Amino acid sequence: MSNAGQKTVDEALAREFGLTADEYGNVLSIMGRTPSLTELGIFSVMWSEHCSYKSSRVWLKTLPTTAPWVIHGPGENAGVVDIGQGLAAIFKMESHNHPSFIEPYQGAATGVGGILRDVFTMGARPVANLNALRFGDPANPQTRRIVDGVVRGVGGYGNCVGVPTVGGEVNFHPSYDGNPLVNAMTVGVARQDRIFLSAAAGLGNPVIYVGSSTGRDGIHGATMSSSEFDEDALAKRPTVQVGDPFVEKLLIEACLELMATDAIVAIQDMGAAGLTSSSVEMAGKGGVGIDLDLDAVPQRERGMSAYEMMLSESQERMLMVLRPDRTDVARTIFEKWELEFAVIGHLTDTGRIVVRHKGAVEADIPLAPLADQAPLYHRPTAPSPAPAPLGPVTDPVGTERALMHLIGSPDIASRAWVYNQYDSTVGGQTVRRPGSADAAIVKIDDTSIGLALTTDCTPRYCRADARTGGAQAVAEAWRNITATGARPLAVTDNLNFGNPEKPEVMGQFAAAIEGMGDACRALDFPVVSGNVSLYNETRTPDGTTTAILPTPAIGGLGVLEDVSQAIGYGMQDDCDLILVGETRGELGQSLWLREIHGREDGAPPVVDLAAERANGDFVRAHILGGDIVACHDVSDGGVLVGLAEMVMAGGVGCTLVAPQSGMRPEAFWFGEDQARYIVAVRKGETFLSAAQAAGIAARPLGESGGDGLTLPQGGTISIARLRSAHEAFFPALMDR
Amino acid sequence: MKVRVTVMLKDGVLDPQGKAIAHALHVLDFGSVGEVRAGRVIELEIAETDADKARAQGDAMARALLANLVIEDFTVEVVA
Amino acid sequence: MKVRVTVMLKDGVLDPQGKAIAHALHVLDFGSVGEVRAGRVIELEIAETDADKARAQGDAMARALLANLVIEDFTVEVVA
Amino acid sequence: MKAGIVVFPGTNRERDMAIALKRVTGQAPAMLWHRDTTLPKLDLIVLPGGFSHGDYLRCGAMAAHAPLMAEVRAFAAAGGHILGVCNGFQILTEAQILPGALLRNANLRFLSQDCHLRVERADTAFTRLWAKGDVFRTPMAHGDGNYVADPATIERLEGEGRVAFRYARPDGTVAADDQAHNPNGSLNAIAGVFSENLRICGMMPHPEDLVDPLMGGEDGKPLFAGLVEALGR
Ligand SMILES: Nc1ncnc2c1ncn2[C@@H]1O[C@H](COP(=O)(O)OP(=O)(O)O)[C@@H](O)[C@H]1O
Ligand SMILES: [Mg+2]
Repeated sequence: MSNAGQKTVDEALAREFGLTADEYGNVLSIMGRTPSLTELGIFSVMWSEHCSYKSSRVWLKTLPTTAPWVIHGPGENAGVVDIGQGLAAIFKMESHNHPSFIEPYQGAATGVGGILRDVFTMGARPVANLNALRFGDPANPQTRRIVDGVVRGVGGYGNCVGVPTVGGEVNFHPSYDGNPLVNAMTVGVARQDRIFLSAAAGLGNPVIYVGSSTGRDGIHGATMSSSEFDEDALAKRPTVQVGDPFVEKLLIEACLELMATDAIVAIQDMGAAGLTSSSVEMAGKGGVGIDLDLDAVPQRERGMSAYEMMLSESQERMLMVLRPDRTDVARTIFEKWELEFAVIGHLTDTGRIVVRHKGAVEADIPLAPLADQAPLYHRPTAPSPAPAPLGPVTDPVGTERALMHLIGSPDIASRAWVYNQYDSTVGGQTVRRPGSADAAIVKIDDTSIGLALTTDCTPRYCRADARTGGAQAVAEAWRNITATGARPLAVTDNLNFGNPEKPEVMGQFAAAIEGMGDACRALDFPVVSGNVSLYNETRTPDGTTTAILPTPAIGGLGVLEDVSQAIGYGMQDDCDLILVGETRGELGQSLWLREIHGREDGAPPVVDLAAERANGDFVRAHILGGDIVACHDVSDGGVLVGLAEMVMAGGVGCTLVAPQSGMRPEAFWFGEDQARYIVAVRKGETFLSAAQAAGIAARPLGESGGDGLTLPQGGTISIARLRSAHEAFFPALMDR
Repeated sequence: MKVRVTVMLKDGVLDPQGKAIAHALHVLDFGSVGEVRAGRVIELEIAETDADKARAQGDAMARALLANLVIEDFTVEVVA
Repeated sequence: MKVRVTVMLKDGVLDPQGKAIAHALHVLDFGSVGEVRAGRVIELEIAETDADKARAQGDAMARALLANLVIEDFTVEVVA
Repeated sequence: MKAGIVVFPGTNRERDMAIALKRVTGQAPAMLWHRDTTLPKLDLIVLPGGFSHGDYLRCGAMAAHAPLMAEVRAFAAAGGHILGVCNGFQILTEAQILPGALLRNANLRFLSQDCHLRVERADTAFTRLWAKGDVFRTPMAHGDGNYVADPATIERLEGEGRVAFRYARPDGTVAADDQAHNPNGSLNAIAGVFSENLRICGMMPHPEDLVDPLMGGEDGKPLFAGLVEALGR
């Protein structure tokens, strides 16, 4: 067997490739000989954290993944749920954190490209993108550069492929200084009877490569994203992957055109570890063997070795198994779209992957043990100490000043600077754009169906108490969907954590998953797809390592049978304003505490899942019944920030009544108690009695009207003043 | 003096733009065209009379802003 | 041969990119920078051994596609 | 009115345009492929928005050379009506069917937001359902919408009344140097122009994305309804 590489394969090289001594020992016993360089490469990427989920798998298994409306849960390229009328929503979220630190524009752009492929590979036309972003301290000079590149990259790719970017979130925290998070989510729609899976089948069937040609891009990206960053990371980086959204757009159209025929047996995008993971997974899932002939692979660069081709992460490529008699139909379609189309192999009954290049066998690996004997770790977990409850705090600034400060603070300030760089209307189906509703609403063309989409996570809660934080992230996504009138169906997740070899990080991970699972079960909101990103740490020159805040980002999807029933949070004139849900005045981990006192402590707000469900079901029923004309969930910054957001979005003011008696004003106005909604209704009395009859806590907040926000003690803040405070942060940071 | 900074993608880095231009030129019947690489050029007036100093400034500006050294290379010429 | 086509906005056409770059350079304390103009450069491999012919081809491609003569000027050099 | 929409590789707003046209005409427009060499019988050709050829090199530059563009040119010469929106406008300028060019937005960022347009004349097939001076809201979504032309061309366009739309404040006042209301920095706040015979209109914003109350309003609908009136249902 030729060993195209110059390097000797041994344990030291295996370690360089990210395998442990034990893992390498396992490779030797599976192979019964020293593997070739290409074989070692294949093992190392397939057994990397990124592809094998070796640290997370045991925990992921505990998440609820089923419901009557779930068509495909985790395990496929993306999750699939029934949205009615014979249609399915197909969606997933994925991270591109490490690449976005190295090259923010391309890192973010290729992140969007990758998640799009996961969705259209299943037969769905992508209808919406979202993006959950976490950046370092705004005061850190690097932050500005990273924000600029990431936002341009997300927009640059999404705008060009013509999928509207309709929502997302942005947080800032110093823990992300050397390790920003870029989590991209795509939602697509397909007919339920035309969903494509990746399990290969049919002895002798051709294996087809389509899309862009292969270069030496991002070799070992998968193993890199599975190890923490050190000061050498920037120097060691592989050739950065550059995205070509134009080719992606052609690939979407060509694949969907081919999918309208009966040519495809199986299809899979080439994501991390490109040709290796796609071919191994397709063959593995189908229980067949696969022979690849690398001479046939379209190549962008001269002299590429088998190792390089198998590990390249060049973008915009897909692998398909076709019915042999339909190969020409497929070729014609891809030629029309001016994309590469090459038969690079066929299926066998050997149960092995055999890779040939220039007349030599470069790899010959049994597929079953490659999958079954992939490492699986029960890593030790250490619980984080329970946060001390927040003691008494003073209010040094008063209600009005605190409000003005909060609405201009980094985590609450208007995100318009970000989402105005994203085409949110292309497709002509965007019913609610960013900044107008708690979840974006996208209509399905030619139907009355609307999808409600959101991403949520409050990492500061997760750090204080990961279990509560995990549950809160799911609950907030559910609440955001509910607040539009939609019925929450399912979630995708992106679990961003530090180094899993540290017991305290693994403890956070485990607890967050437990919390998520609790919430998903209580809310009938199963997890249908997701992604894990570990080793999000930065090693500083003095040798200390800092982990990011635990960030289990949740992407939620809900459905409206009649999209015209969707509502937003823009304040409407002449309404009574009512707060649904109980207020205890929880200031622990609140933004008020952080922004006014500079403190990040106390326990996060309690997540009462029964109350969450009861309050949400009540609110949704009254939205669909037409009683509620505007609705906003209460989250970061509490009730008063929520009211100010409604006023700014609707351009209609409000006059507020005194807070709950017996509660300090700052606790009432800025506490972040969960399970609450601010609703605007035409008939306050009727609504309040309905709430009482249903056993739902509800209290009047005031009424809408006028062109300012009038506080109970009398001061009125004009809408113009609110807006200028709200809108200043991003331009001041970015447009210097 | 006038300095010209030319910024090109590094060898091996995919150049979608160059690829698309090559394709368009073929469609326009410029069949003799092989590889095409697209880059940027930035011409800067610098208040400086010494050519070496002007070049050094161009170099510094390229590193600081004009080129993205992760994926791009640059050259600096003094043109006037 | 390798031909380089450099495309710049015509004098008198406002160059938003150049202006933004100048501003950014000033923020970065490159105070000596005056006017900045941004343009494109396209490097083309041409299957041609005669420099004059290669140049003529570059010229034809610039006119046909690479430059928009309504707003842009171009120059062609044979670089290798 | 029989309308045809030209699709180039990378075009991405053809569906939006088809939906809008169908809404006002009741019939689906013909979708035309850039490599076609003949046109069906049409009353209106639309070049829709998107990123033809990835917007690489210059927006619209490569599409302007598509085989079908020869037919589009002939259609124009024969007095046909053509609407170019966003990338379609860029293609029309690159093909020199309309004057001027579209440069990068003044702030060098892609801008996706609502803007207001003032209708500069109402005696065209595109604007007949408005009155001169009317203002309507429409989304825009582009990175290169900064209209420029040499002074002589601008003078001619202005003199001949060939400015179709200008970016304006909601009250109809125009201030070319007010970045909030002339967001991409266009000369004279020009958002759209006509050909000499007023039968070809190019514009940057997307009226086709605002023809349905569900999507936030019908402010863009008069353009399409007016075309139907002028060219027949
Ligand atoms: N990265 C982003 N991309 C697109 N839209 C975003 C992004 N970040 C925030 N948004 C949008 O800005 C609005 C405000 O965001 P946020 O305060 O996080 O909303 P909420 O508190 O309702 O979840 C929402 O409509 C959200 O979708
Ligand atoms: Mg929220």
